[in-house]
Order: sequence, then structure tokens, then C-alpha cells
Amino acid sequence: MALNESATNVFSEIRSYMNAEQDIREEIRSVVRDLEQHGREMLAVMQMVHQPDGLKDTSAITTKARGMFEEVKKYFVLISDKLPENQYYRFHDHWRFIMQRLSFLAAFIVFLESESMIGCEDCAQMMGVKTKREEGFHIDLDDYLMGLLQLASELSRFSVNAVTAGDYNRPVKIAKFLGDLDSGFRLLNLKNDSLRKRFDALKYDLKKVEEVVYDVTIRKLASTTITPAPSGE
Amino acid sequence: MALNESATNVFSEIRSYMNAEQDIREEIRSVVRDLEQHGREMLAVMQMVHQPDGLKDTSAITTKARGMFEEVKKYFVLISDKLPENQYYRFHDHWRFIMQRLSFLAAFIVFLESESMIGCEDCAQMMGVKTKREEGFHIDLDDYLMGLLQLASELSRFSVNAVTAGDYNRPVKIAKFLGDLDSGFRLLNLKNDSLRKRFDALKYDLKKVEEVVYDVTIRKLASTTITPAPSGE
Amino acid sequence: MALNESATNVFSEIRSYMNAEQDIREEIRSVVRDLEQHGREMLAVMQMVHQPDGLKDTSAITTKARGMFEEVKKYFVLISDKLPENQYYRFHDHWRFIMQRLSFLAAFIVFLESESMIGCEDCAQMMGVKTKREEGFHIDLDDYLMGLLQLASELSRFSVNAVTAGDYNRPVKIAKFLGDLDSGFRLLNLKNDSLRKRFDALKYDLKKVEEVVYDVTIRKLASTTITPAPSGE
Amino acid sequence: MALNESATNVFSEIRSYMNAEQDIREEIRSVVRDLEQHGREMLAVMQMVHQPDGLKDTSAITTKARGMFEEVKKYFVLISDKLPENQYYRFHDHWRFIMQRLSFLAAFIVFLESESMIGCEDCAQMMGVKTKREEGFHIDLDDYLMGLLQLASELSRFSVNAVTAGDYNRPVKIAKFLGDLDSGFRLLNLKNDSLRKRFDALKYDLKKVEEVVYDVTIRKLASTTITPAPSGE
Amino acid sequence: MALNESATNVFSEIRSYMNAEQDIREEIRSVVRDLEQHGREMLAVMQMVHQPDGLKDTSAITTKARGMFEEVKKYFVLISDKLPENQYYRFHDHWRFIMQRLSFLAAFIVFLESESMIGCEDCAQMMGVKTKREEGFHIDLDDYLMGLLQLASELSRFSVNAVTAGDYNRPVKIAKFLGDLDSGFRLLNLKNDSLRKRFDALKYDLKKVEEVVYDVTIRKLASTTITPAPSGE
Amino acid sequence: MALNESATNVFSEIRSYMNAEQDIREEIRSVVRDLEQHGREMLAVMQMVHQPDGLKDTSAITTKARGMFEEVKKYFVLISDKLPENQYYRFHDHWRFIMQRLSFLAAFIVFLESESMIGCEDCAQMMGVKTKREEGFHIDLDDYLMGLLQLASELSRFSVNAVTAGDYNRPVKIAKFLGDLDSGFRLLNLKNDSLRKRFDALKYDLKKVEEVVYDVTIRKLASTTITPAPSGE
Amino acid sequence: RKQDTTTEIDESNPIMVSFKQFQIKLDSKHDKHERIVKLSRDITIESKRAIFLLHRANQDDPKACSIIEEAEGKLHEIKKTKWVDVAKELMHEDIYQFLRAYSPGLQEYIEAVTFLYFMKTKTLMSLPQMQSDLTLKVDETENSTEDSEITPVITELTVPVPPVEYLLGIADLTGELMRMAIRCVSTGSLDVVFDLLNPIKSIHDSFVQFGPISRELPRKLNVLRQSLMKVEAACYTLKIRGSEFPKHMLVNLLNEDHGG
Amino acid sequence: RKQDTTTEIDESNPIMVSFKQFQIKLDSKHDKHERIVKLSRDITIESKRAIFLLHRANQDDPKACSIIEEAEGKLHEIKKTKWVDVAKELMHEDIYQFLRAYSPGLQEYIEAVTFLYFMKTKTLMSLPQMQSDLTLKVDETENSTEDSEITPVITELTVPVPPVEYLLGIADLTGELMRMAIRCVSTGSLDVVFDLLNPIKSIHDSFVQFGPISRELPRKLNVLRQSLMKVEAACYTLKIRGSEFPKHMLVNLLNEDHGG
Ligand SMILES: [Mn+2]
Ligand SMILES: [Mn+2]
Repeated sequence: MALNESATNVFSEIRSYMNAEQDIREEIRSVVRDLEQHGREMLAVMQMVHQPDGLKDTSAITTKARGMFEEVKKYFVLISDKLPENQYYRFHDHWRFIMQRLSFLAAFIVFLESESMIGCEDCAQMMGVKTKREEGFHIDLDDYLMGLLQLASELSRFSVNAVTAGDYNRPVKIAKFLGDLDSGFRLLNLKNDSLRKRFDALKYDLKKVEEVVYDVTIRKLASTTITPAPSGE
Repeated sequence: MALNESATNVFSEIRSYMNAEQDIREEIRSVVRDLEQHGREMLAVMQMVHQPDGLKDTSAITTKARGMFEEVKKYFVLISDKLPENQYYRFHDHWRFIMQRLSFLAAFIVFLESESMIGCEDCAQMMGVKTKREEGFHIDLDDYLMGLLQLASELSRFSVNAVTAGDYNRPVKIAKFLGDLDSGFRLLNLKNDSLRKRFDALKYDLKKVEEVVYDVTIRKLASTTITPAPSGE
Repeated sequence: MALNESATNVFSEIRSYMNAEQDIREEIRSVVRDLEQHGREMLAVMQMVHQPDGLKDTSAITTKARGMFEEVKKYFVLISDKLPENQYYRFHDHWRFIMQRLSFLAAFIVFLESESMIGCEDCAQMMGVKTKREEGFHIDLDDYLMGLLQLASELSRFSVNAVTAGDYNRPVKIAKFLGDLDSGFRLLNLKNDSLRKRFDALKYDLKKVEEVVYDVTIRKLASTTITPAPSGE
Repeated sequence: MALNESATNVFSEIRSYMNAEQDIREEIRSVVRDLEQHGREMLAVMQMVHQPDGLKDTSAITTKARGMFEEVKKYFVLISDKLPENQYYRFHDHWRFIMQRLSFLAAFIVFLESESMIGCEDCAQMMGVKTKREEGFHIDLDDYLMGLLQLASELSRFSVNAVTAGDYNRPVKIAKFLGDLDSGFRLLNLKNDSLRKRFDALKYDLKKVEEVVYDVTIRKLASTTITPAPSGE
Repeated sequence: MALNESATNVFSEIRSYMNAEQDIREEIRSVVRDLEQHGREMLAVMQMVHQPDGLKDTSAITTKARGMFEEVKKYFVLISDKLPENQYYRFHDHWRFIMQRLSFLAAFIVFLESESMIGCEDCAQMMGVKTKREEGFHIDLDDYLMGLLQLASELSRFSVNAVTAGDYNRPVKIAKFLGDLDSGFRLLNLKNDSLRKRFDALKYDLKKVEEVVYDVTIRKLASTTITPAPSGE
Repeated sequence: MALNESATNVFSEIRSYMNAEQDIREEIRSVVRDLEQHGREMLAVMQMVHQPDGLKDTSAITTKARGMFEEVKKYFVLISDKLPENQYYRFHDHWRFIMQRLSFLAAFIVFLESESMIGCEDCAQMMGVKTKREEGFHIDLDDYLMGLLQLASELSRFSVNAVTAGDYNRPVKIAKFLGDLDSGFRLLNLKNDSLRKRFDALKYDLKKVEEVVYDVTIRKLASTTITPAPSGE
Repeated sequence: RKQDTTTEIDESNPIMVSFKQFQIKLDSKHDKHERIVKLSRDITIESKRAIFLLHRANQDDPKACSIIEEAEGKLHEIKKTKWVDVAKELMHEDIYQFLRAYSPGLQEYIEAVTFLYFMKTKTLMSLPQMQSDLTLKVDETENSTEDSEITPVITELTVPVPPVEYLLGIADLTGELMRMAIRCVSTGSLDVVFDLLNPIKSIHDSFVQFGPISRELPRKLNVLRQSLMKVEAACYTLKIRGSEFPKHMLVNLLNEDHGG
Repeated sequence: RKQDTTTEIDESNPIMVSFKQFQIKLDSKHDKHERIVKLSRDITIESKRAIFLLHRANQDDPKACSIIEEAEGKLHEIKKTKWVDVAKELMHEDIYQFLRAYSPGLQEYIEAVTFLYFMKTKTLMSLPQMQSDLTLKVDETENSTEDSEITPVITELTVPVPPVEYLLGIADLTGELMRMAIRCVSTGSLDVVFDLLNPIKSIHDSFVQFGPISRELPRKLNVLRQSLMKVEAACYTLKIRGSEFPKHMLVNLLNEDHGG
């Protein structure tokens, strides 16, 4: 019975194909789990900047965290190796969360080092991935942007702790940075999704930092010179 | 203000990127809409086999429907052209429904022509697409399988109408075919999703056809020779 | 004038407008409630055709139901009188349900009388409404079509009861009618979701009737041999 | 601190009031739990009619179930005793479910005994409750009706099993009964959502039984003679 | 046909019973609709206390709102008249929402007048209803409590606006009041889901007001002197 | 023995087993209800620390609450006695909620007494339970941790009220404590969903306290200068 | 699109003949609906852009006027291109049949126009004003013969503005006013924040008096309330902070800080 | 996995020291949980395969016995490899702490074992029988010294089977019995169909008497009821069709048809 056999062959093939995919998922999930653990440890390191000691010497912290990014690269090589070509978006959900967090950490490091915004290229490089789909395992643009928005929240908290620890200039720089971020995001026509929701929070982060700047300025603690208000108001 | 400008540039780039994606979606949606209309027309043509006239001359109908598949190819070229490389699964939902229906139609045609199961290759070829992701715009395996399951339902109805129109042999062939399909699908370890749900329905399609075969057989209408039961039972 | 003052003025006007609308709604709702009760009674009358007695003398039933349509007209005059010009669709939801049911009832009557499909004109006339928006209170095409689809379900049940009552020819006619309806609806590019959903049910109604015809045919109970439709029909 | 104290007093009072209510609820819940267990056992007894043996001698089963209703009465006395006067509807939800089930069981018994529909009076009497609110602990009309609708479903299943057990006449009687029920419910203007939903199911139950009658009739198994429709129709 | 007739009679009776109930519902709904409109107007009046002008002269506002409560009484007489005896909880859902809102409004008025918590008795009296079920149309305890919880939210907002309007002492009093409310509710073992949920919100309202008091205190704006904690702690 | 007989035997045994379990559950539920009431009263006592009076003399409050823990022990003995051996986790859900709350209360007491984190051992001892499963009725580690997280929320509120009452040093200590807690929790690889969710809230609690410290610092209200922790601590 | 393939129906079958007509009717309705939806979508996008633009107007005073003018131009452009087309589609129709198709665009447009109006006049644009904004004068001179003297043919087209749509647009407006207020807090335009509080409050209080006029209302009312409370919180913060230092000092400080 | 990076905590901070310990405890619990989940998943898959296999057993009689044996072997293999590991993990534990981890596997295994048992004996395997099936004898001889005479060391391990899990497994069993019945309709083993009806019915009637013993029960009971009604419908169909022709004729006919 020819038909029967041919059908059987067709289905056996399909079956092994499906099992293979299932296996890939399992393997990716397993690597991602380890990477997430590593990410938590990196986060713990970076959290130390909120402590008075850490605040005084952020470069020690960023150096350490940068070092830990080396291992991140290995994880992404592992994932990338397991991934069948051109199926990035089929499995994207698995690493989306951790990639956003790593983007945030990279952006945090770069800000502390140079008070500038990390570019998508640099961000990708730190993780050992590409920025363009065509070139291989890459970082999705949305995930990079989400990392920037997470940074905004962290910096608003950071500005408060900086003042408590006696560093009155940092809030001014942070306010400037968040203002730029805000202008940047306004250029984007974000659809109503998780990114847009997070962006709405940026406004409040910015407001908070600006309140800190205000507090500091009004008490003349910041180094910016301020001319006294004309008496006539 | 260097930072501000660079940030602006970064975001302008991102913005145009996002707008481009939105445009692609719109264009794909528009082509798919037309393809769906064409698919409905093909379906209407194939439905004619349920009428006594159509049943008697299915080759006229399949020839016509095959011809209409030529236009299907053009639509898929259009979609494929609009699709950025390697982003099939990013937009898959747009054409999933119609691709399943076209798979069904192709499988129906092939069954009527040769009483055999269409292979994935042939199915893809009729639509002018590939079967392997690596080779270009392709048909997803799940969608091909869904087409087969839709065929099972259609054939169960077809077997009833065949008998009504006096064609007593067709149900026997259909029962055989559905039995093979059933065996094939049993080999697959289907997860609990739409495919598995549809597969559960296959059992009932099969049962119905076998009831028809029974009715026909018991009344000795079918051409299969049947030896009388031994009296001793 | 500051905004808070302007706001008060602006809104008080709108409020009285809203109150007026609310009153209209209440009045329409009250008439519709009575009409729905009347509709239920008409339905009860028509249901009698499923009983053996009713089946034998459908003309008595249809005559009675036709008579009840006279009162329907009065209700629609009442509704129409309350309605501001060119605002049919503002309040459409109120009578949509009952209008669909009345369409179904009208279509059922006509089918029993003449085995033909009621036209939209006739349907409107039985209810005492127009078919064109420009001419006054009318029946929406979608609602008329929904009535036809409801008829399909009813006829599938009717075909079963007809056979039970010994009327073996009716299912054949019903199958023909539903087949035509099915082809007709296939021509339409249904956007209306509820219509499309109901149309999906037509498939099952048709299948059921085809099975009844099958049962009757295989037992050689139907007197009519299925001849192709005469060209003059 | 006057405010504080007065507030405390108010709340202490409320607290003891609430605790009292809570206790009533607990006691009712406890009785209802036992009654529900008893109800499940009655259900199990009645389920035996679906077995070939049970089908042949339903009177043994109904007698047993009738006996079990005696205990039901005791439970309702217990509940009624705990209930503060005039607060039936405050606690109604506790026994609504079981009361509907008991209504169904009572209706099932009566149908098997006499092929007639149980009245609300008889139903109440079997449970040892009243039918009118003014007279004491009563059965809510909706719950009685829900019991009838549950019976419809059970009877549709019963008609199938009757045929399997070789009792071809029962479906005819059941179809008649469901038809009457259907006409009855059509008269009601059901607003209660769960009732209306269940009524929609009645349509399917009736259709199902009609199909059973159809199957039996077309094979000339039922003893009731059905005269064929006059040829002149 | 005995069965048919008896069933018809049963259902005719049920029908007229149900229609009567339906009519009562309609009438109650209609009164409630008007009462709700009146309630919205009272709410709008009370909202004026959030304006700087209103804040300065709350007594003008409360006097006006108190006056509007006279009309409320009339509505409740209307409802009560339509209600069959002892069926309060059967129709409770109709007026539950508005009764909660009126409780809130009454509690708000009393708080503004005397900075004290309204008792259930006073609350009932303002609406012209009883507090005890036995005495007639009453206010359900849960609804009174819900009104208090709604007041908590309103007061938390009010404390913010008071500060904006330069009234720094009011938040202190509000915090005290909410603290008492919180203690009171903590004594209750709330089972009622919506009440418990709302009570969870009270925690946040209280926290919010405490933060307002904090802001006012740390800037030494409130006139209440708070003695620093003794050094020995 | 046919299956239907074997089924009856099999299930009747299980049913009596189930009934026994049901009884245990009822008894546990009843004790837990009383314990929950007691817990609410303890909470009410502890809430007094948020009042200026309470804040000044927290030791009176903690002494009282400690005393109330004696009764807690009795409840746990009652529960433990009812529990079959090695089936703690079968009924865990019953007391999980109250055990978390009691952990929180114990942790709150200890923090107020000594500004230190309660250990799991001490926490268990206060409730009269074990810490290890092998040793008897114990506290689950997750529940203890949840108690710590609840403490974090309470302390963030407490820091606000402390400042209001003029105690400017407490927030500094609380900030230190929450910072340590945060670092501690970061070490954990939380799988438990509710714990992870609550941990997310810790971030906000910490941020709030940091802001209070900031407010106090910038106004130079805190007497302690923030010196790095002495190495001997 | 194309319908030619479907023409080959059995003309002898009266049912098919009827359905052929239904097809034409339904398609023409659907097509109109689609066209309006598309216009509405464009209007939504363009209106949103105008709103974005307006939000930039109060950041630096010097450029504010020109930005407002730019936004006004944008909105005028929408009228001239999109709304005229919508009005033509709706001519002689029961507008409620197609309301769902253009409602999103209409609400967003109302939001934009009333926002602009508020920035210019500090008052709320009324429904009649809004309706007259959407009463369009179209110059159809082109259609007349070419050689003779050109007599201008001006037709008046109307996009009806149902009151409910107007209300829903206004509800959204408060969201933009809130955003403007929050922005002003950070830019230091403190007076503007306080000036915004009362308008939002009075819109809120007016809305409170409306019954269930639309299924969308409860959700929007909720958002409106949140917006109001955000602005109240902002005012509160300013008041609290202002309490510590004289206001003029504060304004100048912040202005300098941002001007540098 | 690795924990070394986290060791560098501040040892002088008592909170951090405590949490270091919590970390170890939580991780060991989680790891055990994960291991059991993994085993359970494997058991589920293998049990499902055994069930698939058993469904083939009644298609062609000659091969039935060998297929049943094959399935039996598969189930025995699961016991030997997977359940032994689960039992070791559960030793000295409160099994209810990890029940959620192995419940899916246990239910599916119960389904498979009772299905096999039913096919062999036509009766329902009881809970004690099920429990004794999962009482495993493990030969741990290997662990003793190598040179001396080998005295077999047999340990008994147990995977406790809570009654509720047993019930839920049985509920699923009826689904398989239904599938078997439907299959028999098409293969013509008509007696089998009727033989299956009563077992399913009696399981159904027994379940009806249980109160709310598990959150999963209502859903499963619903499925059970549907399965029952499907088999009832199948029997009905056979009866109806059988009424037209003598039964033996029918059986032979269908057998020939499929044998050919
Ligand atoms: Mn907006
Ligand atoms: Mn299964």
C-alpha cells in the first residue's frame, strides 16, 4: 500500500523535526536561566553605587561590572549556536527580559564612566552581539530602548542618594541626561505597548531629579554659580 | 551641546526605522486582504464538487482551481518582496490563516486528481513558495498540516454527498485516506494547541466516513466483493 | 472668561441634549419590549410546524403568522415616529435583535408557502418598513441576511422532523435551498463579525440536511429522483 | 480623645453584629455541605436509569429516590431554623445550587413515574418547603425552572440510552415532553441571565431528541404509527 | 392532550408572575436612575471643596448639600413603596451603588462640619431610611461602611488640595481621622470581597495623608507643635 | 469481577478517606480563623507606633505585643495536634497567610527593640514552632522571608511618621536596614512568585526611605553624620 | 478591488441573482467604511503630531508663537485634505452608520483643536465652535468651464460632531493639559501649573454630572480623574517647596538653570 | 549551578551572613523541585507513549499481545529509571511539599498503568494496587564490597500515591477508554464498544458522588461526562444501525473490509 507508506514517511520526518525544535527550546531555556543568574549578580554589583562608599568610587564598581560582561558574551555565543538560522524572532521571548536588563546595566556603566548615553552599537558590543539582523545574533531595538528607560528610573534614585552622600553636582548632570533622553523618546512615535508605558514613567523620573536639582540649587549647594534674583521679581 | 545632538540623531534614526516597519505591515496587510478574497473565490469553485453535477466531473473543477493557483503565486511574490529578509516569523500571523486555507485547497485538488496525499513540497510549489526557511519565503509546517486536517472534514462531508449522488465507491477510498492520515498524525507528538484540537476532530470525521462505508457496504452497493457471513456465528 | 466658567456653560447645554436623548431611548426601549413579546408569540406559532400535525398543514400556520405581521407594522410606526431624522443608526442596536428575528419569521413563512427565498423588498413590506435608508425607516441589509441564516438553522431541524412525520421529499428541497444560500453567502465579503460567525454555522446546517437526504436516499424513501435542475427554473 | 472613642464604639458594635452574621453563615454552610453530599448520592441513584437494567425497571429507582427526599426535608428545616426572618435572599446563594439540583431530581422522578411535568407545588412539597415567600422558607421560582431545564438535558441523554437498551418508544414521549417544555419557556420573558442561557441549551436538547426520534422512525423501530404526509401537500 | 394543557397553564401562571416582577424592576430602575442623577449633582456640589474658594468656606457647601438630601428622602420613599415586603435583598443590587455614594456624601458633609465620623443612624436619617431590617426600608451595613471607605479616598485627595490652598492644619486632622478609621476597620473580620478590597485601599490613603503631614511638618508649616522624641529613647 | 463492581468497591474506600480529610480541614480552618482574629488584634497594637505617642515609647508597645505572642503558641499547638504526620504541606495554605503576618509582627518587634533583623530561629521560637521540618510543626522559610518583606513596607511608612513626630535619626537607621535587606534578597534566586513580586515592592520601600533620609539630610536635621559602618559592627 | 471573477454566477438561479446585488451593496458600504477608517487613521496620526508639537510650545517662550502657528497650520491642512474627504463620504448619509469608522480620528482631532484653542485663549472651545470648525468651505471653482470668467463656487461641507464625541475628545484633552502641567513643573513655569489646575478641575466636576452616556466614558473618566490628581499633586509639591523659599527666587533660579 | 561569585559578601554584616544561608537552603529546595519536575515531565511523555501504544493493541488481534507486552515493558522501564529517582528525592520528605512537581507525571502514569490493567483484566485497578505498583524494590548490591560473596541488598522505595491523584488519574483513564471505544466503532469490534460503556458509566456514577476534593476535579468531571456521552452515542449508533441488519453479518462484513 504505497499511499500508507509514503504518508508514514512524511509524518515520521515531521515528527523528528518537531522533536528537534522542542529540544532547542529546552536548551535555550537552560542557558538563559544561567545568564539570568549572572545578570542578577551583575545587578547586585551595580547596586553598590547607591551606598556612600560606592558613590565615592564608582569607577571600581564599573570596572568590575565591565569585567563581568565578558562572561555575558559567552552565554550569547551559546544561545546563538543553538539557534537555527533566521529564527531569532521565533524564540525571542526567551531572552527578551534578560537582554533588556543587560542593556540597562551596560547603559548604567557607560553613564557612570562618561556621563553619556550608550549607543546601540556599544551596547551590542558589550554583550558580544550584533545590531543588525542580517549580521547574526543581534539585539532588538526595542530591548535596547527599554534598557535606556530602566536606566532613567535608576538614575532618579541615584540622584537622591548622591545628595545624601554629599555629592551635589551629580543630580545636575543626571537631570541634563534625562532631559535629553526625554527629548529623544519624544521623537519616536511609540505605539501603545510596554515601551510607551515605560516612557510615561520617564516623565516622573525626570520630575523627581529636577526636584532634587531644585533643592540643591536653592540651598546653593551646587557648584553652578547662580546670580541673585533681581529684587523687582 | 554634544550629547543632546548625538541623542537626537540616535532617536531620529530609530524613528524612521520604526515608521518603515509600520509601513511594511500596512502593505502586507493590504496584499493579504486581496489574497484572502481570491482564496474565497477558489473555495467557492471547489465547493461545487458537492453538487451532483460537480461530483460527476471533478476534473473540470480541479483544473479550474489549479489555474487559479497561478494568481496565488503572484500574491506570495508580492508579500515576499515586501518582507525584510529573515523576518518571516515577525509577520507570520498576517498570512497564517490564508496559507492554511490554500494548503487545504491544494490538498483537496490533489486528492480529487489522484486520491493521494499532497506532499509539503507539492503544496509549496502550487503556491510558489519554498518549504525550507533557508531557501526563502516558505510555508510553515504547521500550516501545511492544518490544511490536511481541514481536508479531512471536507472529505467526510464529501463522502455523504457522493453517496447521495450515487457514487458508492468514493467513500471507501476516502475512508482509506482518512485512516492513513489518522495513522500519520498519531505519529506526531502534538502539543496542546490548535493543531491538536483539530486533530481530535479528525477521529469524528473518520468515524462518519466509516459509517457511510458501512451503510453502503451493508446494502451491497459498493463494488467491493463481500463474502456472505458464515451461518455458524 | 476663564476655562472653568466657560466649561460650566459649555457642559450645561450638552447635558440637556443628553437628557433628551435618554428620553428617546427609554421610549424606544419600551416599544421594542412589547414588540419582542409579540415576536415571541409569533415564533411560538411558527414552532408548531415541527409537530406532526403542524407539518401536515403548514398553510394554516403560515396564514396565522402572516396575520400577526399586521401588528408588527404598528410597532414599527411607533418606533419610527420617535426617531429623529437621519439617526436610524444611532439607535439601531435597540431593534436589531427583533428585526433579525422578524426577518427570519418572514423568510420562514415565505419558504413554507412557496419554497423560495424571500426577497429583501418582500421582507420589508411584511414589516411595514422600507428597504432604502433614503425612503424612511428601513431594514438594514445585514439584519435581513441574518434572518436568512437563522432560517437555515431552522430548516435543518425542520428536515429532521419532516422525515419523522413521513415527509421524505422536503429534505431534498431544503438541501437544494440551503446549498443555494451557501453559494450565495460565499459571494459576500462578510465584514460584519456576527454575520460571518453565523455563516460558519450554515456549513453545519447544510451538512446536517445533506445527511438527512443521504439517509432518505440510501433507503430509497424519497420519491423524487435527483435530477439536475431544469434550465428554466 | 472623644473622636477616637466614639469611633471605637461604633466599630465594636459593628464587629459583634458582623460576627453574628458570620456565624449564621458558617452554620448554614455546614448544613448545606451535608445536604449537597446527600444530593450527590441521590443523583448517583438516579443515574442508574441510564443502565439497561435500570431502564427496564425505573420504578425501583424512583421509589428509592423518593425515599431519600424525606431526609432532604430535615435539612431544609435545619437551614430554615438558622435563618433570620425575611433574609432569605441575603443568604440565597448558599443553597441555590443544591435547590436547583433537587428540583431537577424531583422533576426527573415525576417524569419517570408519570411522564408529566412536575408542578412547582409538588416540587416544593417533596423538599418540604413552601412555594410562596410569605409562607416561610420557600423555593425560588427561578430555581424550580432551572431544575426543569436541567431535566431537559438529562432526558436528551436518556433518550439515547433508551434506544441503546432497545426501548424505542421512550424517545418519542421525551420529544413530546421537551417540545411542551420548549413552548412553555418560550412564553416567558427571561431576564435572568443564567436561566436564559440554560434555555438556549434546551433548544439543542430538543433538537437532539428529535434526531433520535428521526433515527428510530426512519428505521421503522418505534411502535407509534406516524402517518405519512398526504401526497397532496 | 392533557400534558400539553397542564404545562401551558403552569407556564401562563409563571409568566404573569414574572411579568409582574419585571414591572417592579422597571419602576425601581426608573426611580433609581433619577436618584443617581441627583446623586451626581450632589457630588458635583461637594467637589467644590477642592477649590481654594470652597476650601475656605466649606460650610456654604455642606449647607447646600444637606439641603439636597431632602430630595433624596423622597426618592427612597418612592422605591420603598414599590418594593414588595421582605424582598429588599432581592432587588438590593439596583440601589446598592447609589446608596454607597450617598453614604459617602453624608459622611463627607459630617466630617467637614464637625471633623467626626458619621454614625450609621445619622447616615440613615439623612437619607430618610431605617438602620434595621425589621423597621422597614433600611441601609445595609456594608453600604454604610463602603461610604466611609470612599470618604477616606476623598479625604486623602482633600489633604493635598488643602495644602495647596495654604491650609496646613487640615491634613493633620485628616490623618488623625483616617488613623481612627483604619483602627476601626482593623477590628472587623471583613469577608465581603469588595469591602475588603476597598479597605486595602484605605491603607494607601492613610499612608498618603501621613506623607502630606510629613511634608508639612518637615517644613514646619503646621501649627500643631510636635515635640521631638526625647533623647533618651 | 467486572469493572462496574470493582469501581464501586474502589471508590467507597476512597470516599471515607476523603471525608476524614475534609473533617481535618474543617477543624484546622476553625482554629486558624481564631488565630487570624488574634493576629488582627496584635496588628492593631503594633499600629500604635505610628502615632506620635506610640513613637515616643515603642518599648511599651513591643512589650505588650510580645506578651500576646504567648497565645499564638497555643494556637499552633492546636493546629499541630490535628495534623497527620509529615503532611504539613498538604494543609499549608490554611495557615500560610497568618504565619507570614506573624513573622512580620515578630520581625517588627525585634527591629524596634534592637534595630536588628530577626533570625528565623527567633521568629519560630516566638510562635512556638520549629525551623526544621524534621523537628515538627515548623515555619516555612518562604513565609519567614515574606514577613521580612512586609516589614520593609511597614518601616518605610514608619520612617515618614518618625520624622513627623520629630525623630530624625530613625530614617537613617531604617535606610541602612532596608539597604541590607535589599542586598540580602538580591542573593536569593527567588522562584516563588509571590515572594518575587513582594521583593519588587522592596525597591520602592527602599527608595521612599532614601528620599526621607535625603529630606532630613538636606535640611540638616539628622544629628548623626553618615559615617561608614565601623568595622567591628 | 476586483469583482470580475465572481460575475460568472448562474443567472438562472434567482437566489444567486439576489446575492449578486447584495454583494454590490455590501461591498460599496464596506468600501466606504474602509475609506473613512483610513482617513480617520491619518487624522489621528496628524492630530497626535500637532499635539506633540504644541507641547514644545511652552518650553522656550521665544519660539512658542511660531510653534503654535505651525500646529495651527497642521490642523488646517488636516481639514483641507482629510476632513473634506470624510465630509464628502458622509454627505447624504446617516452619519451614525459610519460614526465608528471616524470616531477615533474625530476625538483625536477635537483633542488637538481644543488644546490649541486653550493655549491661545485659556478657555474651553464649545461644541458649536467645534462644529463650526468642522464646517468646511470648499472652493470647487475648478469644476466650472475654463475659458469664461471664473466665478468662485464655494460649497459648504459638514462633518457632524455628535456631542458624545465632543465630550470624549474633551476628556482626552485633560490628559494633554496634565502633561503640559507636569512639563511646566520641570521647566519652572510655575504659574502655568497653577493656572492649569482649575480648568482641569472644572472639566472634571462637569463630567462627574454626566450619567452613562457612552461605554467609553467610565474608563475615560477614570483617566481624567488620575490626570487631575497628578496636577493637584504637582501644585501641592510646588506649594510645599515654595514654602521654604521666596517664589521669585525660585523662578529665576530655574530659568537661569535652563537658559544656560 | 555555580554560586562562587556570590561568596564575596560582607562577612561582618550579620544580615548578609543569614541570607547566605537562606540562599543555600532555597537553592537546594529549588534544585530538588526542578529535578523532580524534570523527572515528572519524562514520565509524562513516556506514559503518553505507552498509552498511544496500547491504543494500537486492539486494531489487529494477532499483534495485540505483543503490543501490550511492549507497553508493559515501557512502564516497567519508567519505574526502574524515573520513579526510583523520584522516590529517592522524596525519601524523608513531606511529599506534599513536592507534590505539585510530580503530580502531572503521576497522573499520566496512573492513567497508563490502569489502562493497561483494564485491557488485561477488564477491571479497575484499585488504589492499594496502584500504590504497590509504585513500591519499588531496588537492588543496591553494587554498593557492597566487591571481592566477598555478594549478598543481595534489596531496598524498598515508595512513591506515595495520594488518593486525589489516583482519582484524577482515573478520570483521565475514561478519556482513553472513550478513545478506544470510538476506535472500535471504526474497526468493527462492536462488542468491545458495548463492553466499554458500563465501565465508563460506573466510573462516572462514582465520581458524581465526590464533593469538591480538588480544584481540578470539576473540569475533569466535565470531560469525563463528555467522554461517557460520546460512548453512549457510539453505542446508540451501533444499535440503530444494527437494527437494520443482523449483527453477525455486520461484524463479518466490517472485518473483511478491513482485513482485505
Ligand atoms: Mn491624548
Ligand atoms: Mn489521556
